[in-house]
Amino acid sequence: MAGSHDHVEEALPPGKSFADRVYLPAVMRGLKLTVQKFFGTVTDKHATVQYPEVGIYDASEAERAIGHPNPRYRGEHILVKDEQGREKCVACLLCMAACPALCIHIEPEPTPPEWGDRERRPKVFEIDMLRCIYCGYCEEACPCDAIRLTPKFYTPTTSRTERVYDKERLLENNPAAQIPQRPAK
Amino acid sequence: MTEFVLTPGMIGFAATILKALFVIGMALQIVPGCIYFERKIAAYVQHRIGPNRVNFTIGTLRYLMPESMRDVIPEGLARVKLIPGSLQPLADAIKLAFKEEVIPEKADKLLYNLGPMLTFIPVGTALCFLPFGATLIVPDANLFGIEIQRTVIEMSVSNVVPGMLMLLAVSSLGVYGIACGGWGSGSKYPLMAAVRAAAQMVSYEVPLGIAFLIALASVGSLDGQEIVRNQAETWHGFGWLVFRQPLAALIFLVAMFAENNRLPFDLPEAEPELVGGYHTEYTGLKFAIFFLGEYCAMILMCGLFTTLFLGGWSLGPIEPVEVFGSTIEPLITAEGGILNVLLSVAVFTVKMLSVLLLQLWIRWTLPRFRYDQLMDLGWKVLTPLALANLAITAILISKFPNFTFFA
Amino acid sequence: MSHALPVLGDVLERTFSAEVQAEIATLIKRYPEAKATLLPVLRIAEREFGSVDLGSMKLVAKTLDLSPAYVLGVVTFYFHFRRPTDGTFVIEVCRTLPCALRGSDAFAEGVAKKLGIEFGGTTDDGLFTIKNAECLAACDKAPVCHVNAYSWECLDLETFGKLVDDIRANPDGFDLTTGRKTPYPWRAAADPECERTQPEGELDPYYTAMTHEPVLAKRFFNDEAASYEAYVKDGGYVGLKKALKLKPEEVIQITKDSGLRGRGGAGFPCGMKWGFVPSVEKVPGPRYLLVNADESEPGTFKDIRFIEDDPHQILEGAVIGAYAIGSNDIYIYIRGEMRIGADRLEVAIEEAYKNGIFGENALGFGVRLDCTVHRGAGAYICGEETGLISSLEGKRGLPKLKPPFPAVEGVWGQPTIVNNVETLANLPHLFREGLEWYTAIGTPRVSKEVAPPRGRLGSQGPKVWCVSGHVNRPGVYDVPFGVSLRELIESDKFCGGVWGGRKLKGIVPGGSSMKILTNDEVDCHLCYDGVADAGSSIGSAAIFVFDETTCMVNALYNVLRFYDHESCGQCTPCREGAGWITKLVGRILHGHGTMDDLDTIDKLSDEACGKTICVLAEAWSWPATSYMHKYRSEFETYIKTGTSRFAGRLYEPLPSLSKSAKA
Amino acid sequence: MSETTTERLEVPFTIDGASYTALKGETVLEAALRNGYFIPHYCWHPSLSIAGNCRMCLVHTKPGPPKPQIACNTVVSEGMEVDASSEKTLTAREGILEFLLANHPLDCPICDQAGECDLQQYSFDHGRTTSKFSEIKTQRPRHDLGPRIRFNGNRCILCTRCVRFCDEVTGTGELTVVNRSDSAWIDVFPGVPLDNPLSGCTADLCPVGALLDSDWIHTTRVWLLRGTKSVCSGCATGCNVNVEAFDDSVKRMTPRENQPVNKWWMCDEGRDSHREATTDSRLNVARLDGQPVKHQDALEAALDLFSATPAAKIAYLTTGHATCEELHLLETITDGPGGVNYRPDGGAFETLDGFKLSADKNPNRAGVVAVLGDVDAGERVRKGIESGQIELVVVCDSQPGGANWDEGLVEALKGDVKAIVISLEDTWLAQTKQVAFPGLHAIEKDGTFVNQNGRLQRVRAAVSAPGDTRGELDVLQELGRSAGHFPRVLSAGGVFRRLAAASPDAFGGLTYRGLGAVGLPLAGAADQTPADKCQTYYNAGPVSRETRAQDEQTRVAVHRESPLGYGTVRGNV
Repeated sequence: MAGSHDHVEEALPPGKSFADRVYLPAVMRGLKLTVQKFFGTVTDKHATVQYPEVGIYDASEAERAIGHPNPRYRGEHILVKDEQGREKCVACLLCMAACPALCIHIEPEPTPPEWGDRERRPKVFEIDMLRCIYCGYCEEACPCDAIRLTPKFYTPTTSRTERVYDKERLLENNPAAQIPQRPAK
Repeated sequence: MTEFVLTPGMIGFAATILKALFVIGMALQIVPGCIYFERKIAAYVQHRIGPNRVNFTIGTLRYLMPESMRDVIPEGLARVKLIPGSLQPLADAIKLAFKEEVIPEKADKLLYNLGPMLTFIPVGTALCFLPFGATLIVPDANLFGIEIQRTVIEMSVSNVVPGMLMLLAVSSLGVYGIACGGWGSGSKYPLMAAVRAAAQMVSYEVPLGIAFLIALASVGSLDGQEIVRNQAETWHGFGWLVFRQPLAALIFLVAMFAENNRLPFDLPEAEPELVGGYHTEYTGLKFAIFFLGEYCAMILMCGLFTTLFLGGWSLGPIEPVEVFGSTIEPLITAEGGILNVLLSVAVFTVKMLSVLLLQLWIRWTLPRFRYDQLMDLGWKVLTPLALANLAITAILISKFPNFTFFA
Repeated sequence: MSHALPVLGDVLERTFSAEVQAEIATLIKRYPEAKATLLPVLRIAEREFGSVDLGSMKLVAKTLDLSPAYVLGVVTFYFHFRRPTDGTFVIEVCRTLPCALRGSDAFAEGVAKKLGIEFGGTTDDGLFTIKNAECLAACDKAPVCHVNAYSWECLDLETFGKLVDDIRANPDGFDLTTGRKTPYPWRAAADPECERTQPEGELDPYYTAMTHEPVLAKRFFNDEAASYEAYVKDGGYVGLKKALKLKPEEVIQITKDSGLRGRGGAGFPCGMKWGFVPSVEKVPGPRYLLVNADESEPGTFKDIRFIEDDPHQILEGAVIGAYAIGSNDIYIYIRGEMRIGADRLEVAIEEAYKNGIFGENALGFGVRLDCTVHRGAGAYICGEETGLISSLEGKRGLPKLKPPFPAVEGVWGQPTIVNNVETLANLPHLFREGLEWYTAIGTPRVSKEVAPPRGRLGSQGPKVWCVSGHVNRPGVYDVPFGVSLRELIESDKFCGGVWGGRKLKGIVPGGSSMKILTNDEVDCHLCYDGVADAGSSIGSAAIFVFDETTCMVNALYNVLRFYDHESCGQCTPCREGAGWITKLVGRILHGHGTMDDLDTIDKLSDEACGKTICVLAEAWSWPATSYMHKYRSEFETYIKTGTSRFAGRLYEPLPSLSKSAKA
Repeated sequence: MSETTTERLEVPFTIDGASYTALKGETVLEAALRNGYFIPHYCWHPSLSIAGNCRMCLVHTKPGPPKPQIACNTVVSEGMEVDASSEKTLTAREGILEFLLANHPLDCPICDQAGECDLQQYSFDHGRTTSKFSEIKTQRPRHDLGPRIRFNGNRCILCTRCVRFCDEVTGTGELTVVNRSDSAWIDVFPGVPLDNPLSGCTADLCPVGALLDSDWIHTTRVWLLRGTKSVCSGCATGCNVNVEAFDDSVKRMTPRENQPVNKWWMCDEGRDSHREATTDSRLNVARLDGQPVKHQDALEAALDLFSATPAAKIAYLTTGHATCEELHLLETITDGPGGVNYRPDGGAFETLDGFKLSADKNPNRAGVVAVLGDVDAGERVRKGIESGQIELVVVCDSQPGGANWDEGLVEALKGDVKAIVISLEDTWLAQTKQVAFPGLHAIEKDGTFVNQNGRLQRVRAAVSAPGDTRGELDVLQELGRSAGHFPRVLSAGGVFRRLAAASPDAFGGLTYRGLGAVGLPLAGAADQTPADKCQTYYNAGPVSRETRAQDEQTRVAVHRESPLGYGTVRGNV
């Protein structure tokens, strides 16, 4: 149990000196640190980017090595295309089943007969980005590598409907297409 | 023509209303500021920017100018922000005010609605007993045919003699609001938060009260003004209890954090464990009132700490007369004079805000305690220490009644 | 592997003429239900319309009151029907292992080259179609091909080229029967000169009763011997007469005592099998005796000799069997490829009808006894007892679930006995010469007490062996049980040793489904127990020999390809496993194998064995595992280098075949 | 099959050491399934002959040979020890599954069987995680076998259930296996498609996704479907069905087992019957003098009309599609004569195993007789209207396509007689008469039907009605309430209780809840099978479909009801 004495002892800071046990010097050190950080921020620079005025793909920001998203960052989705430029998705609805936020809505339809290589594709593929929690389960559930989460940071919009991405938008949702906007000088 | 006479009663009555408005007004003004600074400090400590969107710009000033002169301000300059994000608290307030009120289906309606009120009312009441400035003396005068009788106005909304005791009594009622809100929400997380809050506040009430007692005992008065004066008059103005009773001051400070549910003792609101704490199920104005009550409680406690341990409104060794010089009319600068009082209020506010700043500072520095650690600290460390301190103080007072260390 | 429906033409409107309808009506009378005549009627349709296309299928379905889909299913199960795209002359070249061992691969390539078409294709003039055939039962005379089901044997490309030219010169009047050759008449019997002395001081049970007089094969390779008169002159139908004097139970008992074991492959005691037929009180209704003349195990060519050269021997045995089990109907199920054999059987049956052996008052007993030849249509699995029953019933030749066993519930739900041709051919001799004479031949049973399956049932009676592959004198040998396998191969009195003076690499002792025996293991005695002790089985007594140059990967692929093609597709493990293992070995053969594949062969075989309705899964997993284990280093080398010593060829051909053959 | 065995002796035997009893002559698989012990299998089906070709049900038996035996063809002998879960049996099973999957494409994402596929289920339960197979898979064709069934050869495991169904149940024999070895597949004779009245059952029988109902494929996934145990309203057979819906629209109807009624089957016509509920010609809105109005307005007008007319002057007209409850209400609230319209007869079909597809296309003709007794086709109503004795007619027409009243009656109705119409379709009556309410289709309403053999079965609402439709039960009770017949509006069950009390001869002793999933026979009915004999141990569809249906976890996961009861998070997912 968490309340057992041993456990508590173990969780205490390792120091056993009086100063450690009084805890106040550590508090003071902590306060000193935060104050340093505080003034450091005031005088130096912020770790954040003025998004969306400054694009996160802005090269200059990347050079400064801050504000550039980690490639493993889970941002907006993209529907992957195959060699012929058609969606890879076969509308298996597994992402829909895996989605904990219920933000994916798919309606399958048979493929045109000339496709040949598969039988079904999505007629409607919608992701409600406002509901999405960017957990990446859809990506994991996808058996065809048809849906991916890109590092693309979401673009602010002024209406909710704009945040419901349809199939065409998801197919074109290339992170490289997110053009950086510099703040006007 | 009968001369209109302003009796001390009438003046006092009017002054009380004005003081009440002032206190509430101040509190309500400090809260948004506090929120803004809290966010800003948090951001800066974390190398972020913080709120910077909602604010006036220099360009806003154009709207105050005649149309022909608007071009005076160049476009570049017009974009410069005046205190970036400064209007964020206003935006928050508007948002909260217009948010839909949602009452959970399984909530106990009465308790649910009572919760925020019970949080705010005791704090508001307690603020009345806080001495926030030097005593104002309205001299006998005849202004524009109105006879004014000499009136002594204490700079606290209510100047009952055991004011500090009242304050202590009333401020501890705040926990009822939290308990009501937590229970009334009909949800398990608020309930757990409420239980935690109740236990925590009851626990820390003990060292807080004892530290309080030490301060009172050291001064020998329950009157707030008397406590401040005592500190100002001892040790050439340096007789602040923080120097005379440092341990008690520390205990009070720590207990104060716990009473206010502030980090590192914010277990009733621990987000990772309890979603939002006791106000999880609240939205809109009820949530705002909870929020307000919480911040007012912070202001109250900081004021109390200022009063008890930091010499209240007194400027320390400096006499206000020295500040203003003797050139100004004694009515204004002398003790009880209006400038003197204003200065003292300013001093009090600055001290109080400093303590408030400390609270914010601590919040972004220390991690949250575990609940058992919290209880250990309260009962096993602070309470015995406070008791010991009290005992020693009591013995010293009884043995050396005139020992200057205390008096 | 074709994975589309064979080209079956259009659904043309067709009708049978009145004569054909009458013919079909007569045919239907020979079977208890009309459905059973499906294969014969399809043959008639093939004859009438030149091929079995969708239109004729629909007509047949209408004639026999079946659903067209059913007929389609049956037709696509069998591979021997003529397709609408086939030319006038369908040339089927045997590519199965025993033939391949004697050069059929090179021959087939030459044929394709000569005709200028791929296998399965038809020449532009519509004259020739070449197809792969599965074992045509002339392994000793390889390379061999069938032209419109007439066998052309001991071919070389020169002869074949001449044949093609002759046909082209005179497509209408060409006599296809001229291709038949019997070049090795002496091979029918053991050399009468051969003397074997009992090894002194040794009590070898296998040699206690050796005889050198050919019994079963005595009248082979003699065109005059097939007639009824010749047969009676040689002592035919004497055994039958003797048997008829006994009660059926006594006949069964004598058969049991004789230790006659089924010669088809499993070696189940014949008398015991007859004994399983329940009494009429228990199961009323007719009993059926089916003669399994569907000899299609690669390497086996003994039954065709009985059928073509001595059909009355089979008929006599069949009548004895029918008498023993109380059957009034004998059906001889013969391979579709054995057209001449079927014709000769028909002739023999006709003679038997005339001489009162069959008919309404058969043998003067006042009971009806009928015998019908039923031609299959090219499916190896119909040689399996229950597959044969299914096929005879006019269905896809799918083996049936056991239980119920055929002896209790067989064809048309009635007690049925299925006996191999050679088994039945033993019976006339048994009853003519008596039990003592019979049991003196071969190796006696060791102990009556020990129960099957390892019960030392002994191997009694005369036996015919088919030897093919890399030996100097391949052929049919009537040698009693007990001779040493090595002696049979290497003795000058028999096969004359491995050809070209090469070393022996291995011998498959009982048809391609049996496990291979390496050079070290071939000292076993040729009898059921002796070969079993060596780790294989006598099977259908089809012995083929690999010389030292043989590539075992190639050989295994050839075997597996056959079984993949012939799996009926019913049971999951066999259907999928045969295809899988064939693809796998084929991959090794093409140089893309990995060492893991060898383990996979093992696991696959293990998982398929014993889990199917019939034993076809064993038939491909036994060779697979035994070839792989016994010649593992060869497989490993192949995988490592991507090819065999002989650049992927099955074996190194002899410089000249004619020189080494002691013809 | 053991059903034909006259002796019902019980034979003790054990499976994995646990004791069970089998009936004499029963196979191991049957006995195990009947005792609730599941042995995986594909090709075996209780209504079909034993093919024994899938080899999935391999078990070891003692006494028995050392090699495994197929449980579907091994008859239980006394004291037999069946080993169905030892290491060697499981290894054998794994091996079979690996073989099955060798040439089976791993296209579950686009396979509409996924989620109720036995191959998937068994692979999950018994299969290996990896396969040794690294060759190129065999390709087999994909085409339509008939108007309803699409065949995907690559997925076929050649269990031949479909072939045997067409041979042994429908007797039409359209299907066959063509070719042999691993290039075999199921096919039809060119030009003779699989087009028998029960062809949809082949898709149900198919344990994998080889045969699929082309009617609903590529529309949704099976795990999203929510089944409702109801009864088909297509004909008087009254097949027990699962009405499977997603997003509040019926995606398909699949049969449920009910031995005396429909065995395991249902006809293609019945499978399509839910489409009658989504036609354009449906009446979706209440009408007052032909104009669309709110339900409440129409109801007030109807109440005025109803209360202004003496009960004796009110007649009713109904159809063979009305539930027993509606019939009872009609009879109760009116005192005048009644008339019933029946749909004309359609095609009938009888399978070799005795499943009868009725020519009578009225699901509740027997119910009309049981509730209303002797009632004609509206002759008395016509006379009443013509003689002026009838002033108001309550028309309850839930027949898809609209009831086809007699010409004389139509003429009479076209006159001045007032009418309150509750109609499924937007008929001329609904458009021209005083008040019209939209009616419900059988997939939208609760109630009971009596099938041709006198079996009383429950219909359950599977989807909600379109628009503002309240349904017959509601409207009729509102009318009856205004006349003081009922104190309050009851559910279908409540009305049934009143019906049972009112007609004790036919419905005596029956309770709505007691009807359960398979219904109960009316007194004196031809079919007197008790409920516990209606279902065997074997379900109608693939084994995994039933598993899915019983899996409450799946249900909750799919529909995501808020644990605090705040409602469904998002209705259409």
